[in-house]
Amino acid sequence: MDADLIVQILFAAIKTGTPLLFIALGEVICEKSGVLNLGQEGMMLMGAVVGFLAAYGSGNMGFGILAAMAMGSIMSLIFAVLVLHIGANQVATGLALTIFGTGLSAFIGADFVGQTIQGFQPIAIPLLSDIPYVGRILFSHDILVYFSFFMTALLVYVVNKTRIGLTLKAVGENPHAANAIGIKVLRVRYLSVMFGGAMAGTAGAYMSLVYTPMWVEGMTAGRGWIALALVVFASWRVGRIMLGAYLFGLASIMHLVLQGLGWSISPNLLAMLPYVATVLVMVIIGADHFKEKLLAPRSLGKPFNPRNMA
Amino acid sequence: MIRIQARTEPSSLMKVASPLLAIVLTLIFGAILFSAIGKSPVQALQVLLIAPLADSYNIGEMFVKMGPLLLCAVGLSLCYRANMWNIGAEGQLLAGALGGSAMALYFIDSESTFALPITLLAGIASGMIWAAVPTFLKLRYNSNLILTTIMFNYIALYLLIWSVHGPLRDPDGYGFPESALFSDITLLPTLFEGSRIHLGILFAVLSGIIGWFILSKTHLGFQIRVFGADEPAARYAGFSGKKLSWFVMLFAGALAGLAGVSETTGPIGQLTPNISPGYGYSAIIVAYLGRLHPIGAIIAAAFMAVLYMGGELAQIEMGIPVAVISMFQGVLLFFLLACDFFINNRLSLTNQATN
Amino acid sequence: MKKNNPISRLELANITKQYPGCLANDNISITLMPGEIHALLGENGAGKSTLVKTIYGIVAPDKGDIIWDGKEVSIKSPSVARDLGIGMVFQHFSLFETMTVSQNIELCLSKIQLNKIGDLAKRITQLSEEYGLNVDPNRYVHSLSIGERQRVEIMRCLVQSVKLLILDEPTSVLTPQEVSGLFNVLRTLSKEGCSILFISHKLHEVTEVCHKATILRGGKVVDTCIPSEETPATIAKMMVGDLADQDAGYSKKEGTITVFNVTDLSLPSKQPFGTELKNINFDLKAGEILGIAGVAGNGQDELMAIISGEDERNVKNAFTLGKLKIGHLHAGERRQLGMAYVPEERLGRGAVPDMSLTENTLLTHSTGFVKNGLVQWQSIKEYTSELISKYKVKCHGEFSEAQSLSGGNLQKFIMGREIGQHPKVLICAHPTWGVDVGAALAIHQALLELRDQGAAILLISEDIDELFLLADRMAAVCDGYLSPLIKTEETNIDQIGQWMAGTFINTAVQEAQA
Amino acid sequence: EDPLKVGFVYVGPVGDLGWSYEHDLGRKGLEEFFGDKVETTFVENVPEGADAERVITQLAKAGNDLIFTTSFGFMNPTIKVAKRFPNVTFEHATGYKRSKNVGTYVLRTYEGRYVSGTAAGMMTKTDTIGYIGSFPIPEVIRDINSTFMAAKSVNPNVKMKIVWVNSWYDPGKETDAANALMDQGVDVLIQHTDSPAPLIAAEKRGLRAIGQASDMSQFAPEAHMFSVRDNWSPYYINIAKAVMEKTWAPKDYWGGFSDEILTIESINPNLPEAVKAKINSTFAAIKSGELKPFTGPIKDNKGNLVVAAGHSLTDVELAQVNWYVEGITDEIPH
Ligand SMILES: Nc1ncnc2c1ncn2[C@@H]1O[C@H](COP(=O)(O)OP(=O)(O)OP(=O)(O)O)[C@@H](O)[C@H]1O
Ligand SMILES: Nc1ncnc2c1ncn2[C@@H]1O[C@H](COP(=O)(O)OP(=O)(O)OP(=O)(O)O)[C@@H](O)[C@H]1O
Ligand SMILES: [Mg+2]
Ligand SMILES: [Mg+2]
Repeated sequence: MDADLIVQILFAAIKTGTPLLFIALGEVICEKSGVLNLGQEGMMLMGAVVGFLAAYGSGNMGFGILAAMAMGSIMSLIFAVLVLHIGANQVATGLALTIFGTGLSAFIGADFVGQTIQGFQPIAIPLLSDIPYVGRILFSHDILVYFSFFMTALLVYVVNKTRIGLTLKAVGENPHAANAIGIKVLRVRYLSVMFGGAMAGTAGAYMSLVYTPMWVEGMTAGRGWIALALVVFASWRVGRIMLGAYLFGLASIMHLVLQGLGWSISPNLLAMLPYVATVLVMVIIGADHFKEKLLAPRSLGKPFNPRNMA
Repeated sequence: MIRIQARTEPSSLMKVASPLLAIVLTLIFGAILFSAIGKSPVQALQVLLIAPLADSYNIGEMFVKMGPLLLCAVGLSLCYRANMWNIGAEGQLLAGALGGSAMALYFIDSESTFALPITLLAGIASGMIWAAVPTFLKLRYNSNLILTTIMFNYIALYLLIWSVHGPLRDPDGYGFPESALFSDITLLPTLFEGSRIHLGILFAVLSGIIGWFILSKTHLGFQIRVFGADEPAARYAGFSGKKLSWFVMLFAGALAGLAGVSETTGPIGQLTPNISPGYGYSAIIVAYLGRLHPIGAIIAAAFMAVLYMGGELAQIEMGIPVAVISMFQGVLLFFLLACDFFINNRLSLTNQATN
Repeated sequence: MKKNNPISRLELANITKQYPGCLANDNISITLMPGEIHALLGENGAGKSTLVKTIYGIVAPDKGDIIWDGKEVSIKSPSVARDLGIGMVFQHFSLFETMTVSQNIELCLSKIQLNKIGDLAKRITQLSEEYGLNVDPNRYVHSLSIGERQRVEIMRCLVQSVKLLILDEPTSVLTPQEVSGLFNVLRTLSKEGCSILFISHKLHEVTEVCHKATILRGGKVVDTCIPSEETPATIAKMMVGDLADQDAGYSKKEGTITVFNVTDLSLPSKQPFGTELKNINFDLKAGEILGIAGVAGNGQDELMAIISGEDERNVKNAFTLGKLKIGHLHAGERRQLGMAYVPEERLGRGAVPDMSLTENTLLTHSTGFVKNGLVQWQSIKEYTSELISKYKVKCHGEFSEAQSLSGGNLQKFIMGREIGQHPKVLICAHPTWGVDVGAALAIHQALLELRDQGAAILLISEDIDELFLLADRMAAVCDGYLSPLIKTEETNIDQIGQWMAGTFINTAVQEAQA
Repeated sequence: EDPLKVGFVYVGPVGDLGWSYEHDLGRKGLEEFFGDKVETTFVENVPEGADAERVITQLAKAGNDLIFTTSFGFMNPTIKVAKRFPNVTFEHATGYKRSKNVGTYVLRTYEGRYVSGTAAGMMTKTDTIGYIGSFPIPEVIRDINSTFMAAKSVNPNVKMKIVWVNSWYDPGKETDAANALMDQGVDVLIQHTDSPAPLIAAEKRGLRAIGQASDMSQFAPEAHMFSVRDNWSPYYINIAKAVMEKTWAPKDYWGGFSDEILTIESINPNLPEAVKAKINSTFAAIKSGELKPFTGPIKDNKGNLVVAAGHSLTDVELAQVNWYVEGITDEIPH
């Protein structure tokens, strides 16, 4: 393998990892507030289809992305109402959201399967993209990839350095205590869940507007689930999510690259790679019980009703 | 004004009524949706719910569809009762189909009367193995069961595809990714002439009854219920969480495996890359709709089977896209979860203003 | 104090709060002056916490007005309360363990307040010296002791210069020595004009610091008094009405043979912020009650969990029951050998909330009720109704769900269930916590009866008075260490209080090293 | 007289712009040709498992006289249902099992692939062409060989890289595969999958690709060289006519350039004249029967002589190709 090929592969890993990065950034905020949303796949598909339709109809890509974000948030709002207000089981509601989103997106998008649009063109950032190797890996992407860099940096800052981050952590650790000191727990959770929805919608739009760019039923192909695993992998740290997303991106294109290089391993077995890698990662992370308990938001998955204070 | 009030005791009426109410609400949602896309809601609902039961062939097909859903749902009901979030019925089903088919192909020239039972056992064992690995990883390495079981669904799928392209491919099949047709000796007997209802359906109903018996009559079932409802109490009482986790997961894996092998040795008759149109995922909804009660699952599975077939018929007769079905499933689950709110709460009329 | 001062700090008028099936506050009216330390007294469940939560905006009252500094206000949420200048220290702390002290405090402050304060850490250190609170702003809360955590809670109120400080049972988690430190802070605050609403069950404390007291019973104000003019006994009379003759001491007994022995038990904590058990040794004799005192969070939960087997780690030779090593057995097997437990948490641990009493009997009592793996529901049902009538458990019947019972009645049921298995050893935590006087009496009697039948009882409690009442021998835990054992007659509250604060630890460590 | 009722079973969505889309165009062509003498119904997205048999049954029960099942996985269900409905005529695409009332039909896609290979061999500057495979079934293996032999005939230095994506239609994966190939020096892409994604990927990089199954020129105005289009309607019309006239008999039909079931569409004007000319001449030679791609001597990549000199593979032999020709360095995977 020559350096050029490695550069290309890393470039592709970033591209492939970007939708994972978006969803995982949204989900980590959601989980930091104590809510486990398994509806990623459904929100992402809805974002993909609505983003595509909006961009297709208006001819404006930016509008497509905004529409996808809005759709993701609306989907997550359904989840939020059921889970936060009605107190429904988070696991079951999340699954329902995924099933619903899968069906609804296929339904809405049926007439648009196979249509394509002109996706975003890559923008090489002046100067930065001239850095040898790194420039081509990092700074010759399309605008959504830069947006994902920006969001990661923003969230690393917000989560670690600001009061918003502190509040989020408080709500996720102990919602009763947070409520007692005057934090509006449900409001924080609503916003977090909806932020998660918006990011999942963005991830969907990335799939249908940039990556392919077209709409296909079920085009997210399980990325939502991998992103959930990524959050565990990153032990709820924003910075590490980026690293994880790119590693997973790499794992999911590696089997194609290796085939091209003439490896004669069954493509079916190679295609298992990202899933097997996910399991291995979870085993490695989980093996340290103590650490995981320390890092996971303590109220994750547990309902909170401000009127039932202990 | 109308106000939400917590009930002093959960309503046992609502526990039963909630799924029914959810179904009614889903149908209303459906009617509105069909009107919106310019289809007659009355006709659509007729095609969706009545037509699948219109003649004996269709009723038979409903049972065929119900079998794998029910087998998976009974296992999942027990898992969820024990708070084991097994989303892996799909993978366990595929593993069962794969393992069972390998055995059926081994018996392809056999005359042995044990061929069928051994094939079924191979399917069951494969499903159990596929459930066992995530269980082990959870208990030993604390890995998230939801995620590992989902990953195992994908891994099982690729393993299955690999097998039909490789070791299990029909040598006389012109290289197409399918196994040879199984010999009659390893096919599940059909129960009625002219229909596809096979022995697997009986297994499914039986599994519902066994599941019910375990949960309500045995000490083991009691421990499962306690473990799921209140883990600290189970630990306090000295019930072994590990043992219970293993039991429900292996039970679910066995049933899902049986579902898989019953599909390949039943209506399909060979191993193909497309064994399941997502039975393992739909079974999650069936389990919930059946109130995580194995007998409830029987009714819920029948309903879901009707909905599936109705979706096919609606496409043939009215040109309604099949995606409607998974949308309905999602909506149904939403409504069900929302209606469950009223098990512990009620609406009351008050003439007093609240602050 | 008379109502000659024109403006009261806080006035509650006819506060009423109805919970499903329970009228928690019934037309309560109270007035609080600036600088006044006001005690809120009453039995468990009298409605004290509900009332203060109303003031703090956590509970919305059904009826009634709150007047703050002469103006009617509506306190919709804790943030409104904080803005008015109301601070509260909860019965169960509301700190974030994974954050530092100053982060915890920062979260309670608005942007404006933060800006006004400037350097928060400096301010904390400064206040800390001023009031003698000794709080380090940079430490993580999980590394703090219970007493220190409470000081953080108080500090949270101090940094925003509260005008009313509410303390809900602040002393139940403190050693006697820490309590006097707290009182000094309260007196200082009072002198500065801060009003204090103080909830406690410890009447001598009330007579010591409070200017005024309001006594609640069944959600109603039944009396008010000037504590300095009363004695604990007279206040108790007001609190419980005619039932106040429970103080009869019980005779102490000496145990016979050792039935249960703990040898060199050392165990790191399983939970991130738990307590490590350090070289614990004791023996438990047939026919005695061994009491273990200690402030919550000093290893009691861990000790109980490892003895019961809920903590599944193998401690090989640490436990001996009779002549049998049982440290490697599962919880279920230990039960089979004659161990029984009454946990602190009765709903959710001792009983499954949404299961019937019949099912809750089966929870721990399966001997004789399970044949070939099948449950004999009929016989359990009959046995359960016997339990209900024997222990006078108030409920609709054996089919009632556990969560529909009041705390005391559920506790009687659990006691009955465990005693009904004729255990050789009973481990019992906080048996009367949150239980009313009548039920407490019944529970005490049941324990003593079991002791007299020859069972060995380990009684873990935070309530020193109860321990002195029931225990034949006593010890205290602190930071995972167990103090020496001593006969109850040979010790006093002062010594046990010292032990709870850990004065024995140095000797314990030396002994261990020897 | 009653119209002839014709049912179609599709494995994918009609909007996939590939396989199912072309079958549906065939159905529309049928309707157009016969007007109200036919009545057609279709079911899309039919999974190839146990449900297929029911869907085919439902179509038969609904009174269809002729049913086309258009994916390989429908083979055994079609045979089973046909047994129960002896008066209904069934036509199954790409399979090999026939019976009294089941015929099969298949495309000589290798003919189109030979043209693709020729053009790719001429166009590649890196001497590396890329092939995106779906599943390693005989049709695809055959086409890979055809492509490579054609490329080699015009460019002796040519190499071919093959990537399998395990799907007929997965734009995401097809994009990844296209990029992985282009990263490794491929500058002409040939795809045996149905979405236009590889063309779009090639367009982005200024490289070349060839459309599959339908006319895909719109997706990549610059990159698109030409499309090899499946054109089902002549066949569907013939079969319907035969059923109406009661002359239908089960056959194993192989259709290619010569009967216009397979066509070359939208040759990009931006191609060099020589390439355009070669495309047209190769097409004409195959169409006339003058050029038969699988004519010996052909050696496989292990050195065995698999087609004797002078022999052209028969249809039955073509259906069983399970080797790579000499020069392909990969092995056929499982
Ligand atoms: N995309 C990025 N841009 C800039 N800095 C980054 C980026 N990703 C990670 N970092 C750096 O990595 C460090 C680790 O990030 P991370 O979010 O894991 O913070 P943490 O403090 O370790 O964990 P926690 O979020 O749990 O407090 C950050 O301090 C940040 O400086
Ligand atoms: N959220 C709630 N829902 C229903 N009932 C409640 C709720 N909170 C409290 N109660 C009931 O209201 C009554 C008053 O409770 P409260 O907590 O105010 O008592 P308290 O005087 O503080 O008791 P303690 O001394 O045990 O702290 C009790 O009977 C309690 O069971
Ligand atoms: Mg209280
Ligand atoms: Mg109390």
